[in-house]
Amino acid sequence: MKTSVREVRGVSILDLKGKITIGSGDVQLRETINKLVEDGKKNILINMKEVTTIDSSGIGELVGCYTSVTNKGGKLKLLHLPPKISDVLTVTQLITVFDVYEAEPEAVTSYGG
Amino acid sequence: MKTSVREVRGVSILDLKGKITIGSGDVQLRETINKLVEDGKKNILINMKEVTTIDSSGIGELVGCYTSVTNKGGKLKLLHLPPKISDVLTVTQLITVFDVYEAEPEAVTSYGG
Amino acid sequence: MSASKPPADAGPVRMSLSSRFENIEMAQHLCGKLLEGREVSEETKHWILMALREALANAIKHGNEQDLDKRVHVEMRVDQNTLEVRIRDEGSGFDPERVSDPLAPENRLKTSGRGIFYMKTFMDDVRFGRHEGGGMEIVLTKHLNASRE
Amino acid sequence: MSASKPPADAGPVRMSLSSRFENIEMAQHLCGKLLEGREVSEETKHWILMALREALANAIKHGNEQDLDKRVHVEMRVDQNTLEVRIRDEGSGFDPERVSDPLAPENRLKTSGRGIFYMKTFMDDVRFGRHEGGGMEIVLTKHLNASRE
Ligand SMILES: Nc1ncnc2c1ncn2[C@@H]1O[C@H](COP(=O)(O)OP(=O)(O)O)[C@@H](O)[C@H]1O
Ligand SMILES: Nc1ncnc2c1ncn2[C@@H]1O[C@H](COP(=O)(O)OP(=O)(O)O)[C@@H](O)[C@H]1O
Repeated sequence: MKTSVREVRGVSILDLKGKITIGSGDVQLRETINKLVEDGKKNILINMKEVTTIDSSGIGELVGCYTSVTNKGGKLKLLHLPPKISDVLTVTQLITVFDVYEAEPEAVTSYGG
Repeated sequence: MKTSVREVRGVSILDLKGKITIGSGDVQLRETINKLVEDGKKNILINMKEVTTIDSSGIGELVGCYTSVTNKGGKLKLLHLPPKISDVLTVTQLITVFDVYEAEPEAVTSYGG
Repeated sequence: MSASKPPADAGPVRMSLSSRFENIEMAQHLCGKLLEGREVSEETKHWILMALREALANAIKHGNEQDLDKRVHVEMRVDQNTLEVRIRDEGSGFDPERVSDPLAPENRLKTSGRGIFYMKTFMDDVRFGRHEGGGMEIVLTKHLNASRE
Repeated sequence: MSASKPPADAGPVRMSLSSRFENIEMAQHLCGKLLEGREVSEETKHWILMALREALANAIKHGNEQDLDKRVHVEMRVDQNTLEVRIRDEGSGFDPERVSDPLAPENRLKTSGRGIFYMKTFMDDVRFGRHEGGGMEIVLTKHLNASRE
């Protein structure tokens, strides 16, 4: 998986690319989010547009990131969820946990910055 | 493998498509050629343009067809040989056995019909 | 032509892999090939391969504990339009009855515990057993033409 | 991203197939996957897969004589940029010294007898042996980055 972070009007947008699967991408996701949290970022938006595959480990990491950001008083939201990843979140009743956006400007505005 | 036969100015052109490999296409090639020979066809041109794969069984059948057509006083020639199949014929010193053409009109004319 | 129709049953294909997550894709790739030319939508195929990934990940992680001396054994076959994949590890096994429900409110936000649930969601049948040679064996079944959702 | 670089050596991948020619492509497909991300041109990969096809065809045809109760066993690994594929059948074996030369003038127009020659042409090394479990074992070797002709 490739990750890169952009700052847009007070929101840290994390663009992910590739696979978030066991042994490849799962730990990397957690580390990237942890670093943002350590740097004091509170508004975090994960752009999933180019995520090609996710498995239960990747979903687990996503949930773990959500919890750690929330625990620090931040907000973790999702952008451009591919349909199959949306399905995977839906069947485990996680889709309602996350705020999911289909357009970046709308997502950025939602943080109320 | 798919085969179809066209008649062009006294030449039977056999268009092959797909694989000529063991258990799939090798026997079919032989049977198609045998039928042409039985029907009294002497000028046979095999168009290899859309042959995707060949193996030693396919090469063996090609050689067998060459022999049986020649033995009946006919001529079997090849058209549009893909580079990799040409390589396979070359390393087993078969490329000189066959008359190979790169253009159909030229190939048809070569039979002197 | 290119993709020659596979026969009704070309016999089981067996493979074994060393206990590395990188190898999961090898088995997925082979399963994809086995499904080629079958009556199965890309969608269904995707979910089958995800279930297979989960089973393999468990065999490598929980079963063999990533011990490179232990292998994961996979047997796949399509017979009468039913795909059956058996995944066996060389670990000490577990009791599937005691796996907790990932949908229970107290588990909903856990960072693990969804693998078996996904297998059950995406396949028609998931059975657990102990293999005679030791280790856990999971059998995933999917009826191919019935499942074009 | 999409194709994650494979590690130097992810351990041997083993597979076994029933003795049908249709199954040749399963092994080719897996070998192609094993070579993914390696330093190997499409051209070289093509010839490797052709050599593999020849070895499998022989194992199925001459070794197992298409007996569906007999299997073909394949082990593949890439280690230090060298691909090694072992193909074993459950037949009675043969003496590779006694295989005739397809380039000899009297053999040039024969309808068979080129398989082993192609394997030797396209691989760096082809070894024949009897496997302890019975049957013939052929070991095909190719040095990957050396062979970009
Ligand atoms: N092959 C296996 N060998 C041993 N234990 C296993 C195996 N597969 C699953 N388990 C057990 O079942 C539990 C639930 O598995 P799963 O639903 O895939 O979630 P996760 O792998 O995220 O824990 C695992 O935590 C493990 O204790
Ligand atoms: N796995 C095998 N088991 C038994 N005999 C074999 C095997 N592989 C090859 N042979 C023998 O070697 C001969 C030459 O093989 P090959 O060069 O592949 O040509 P072909 O298969 O067209 O005869 C075969 O005809 C067969 O007698």
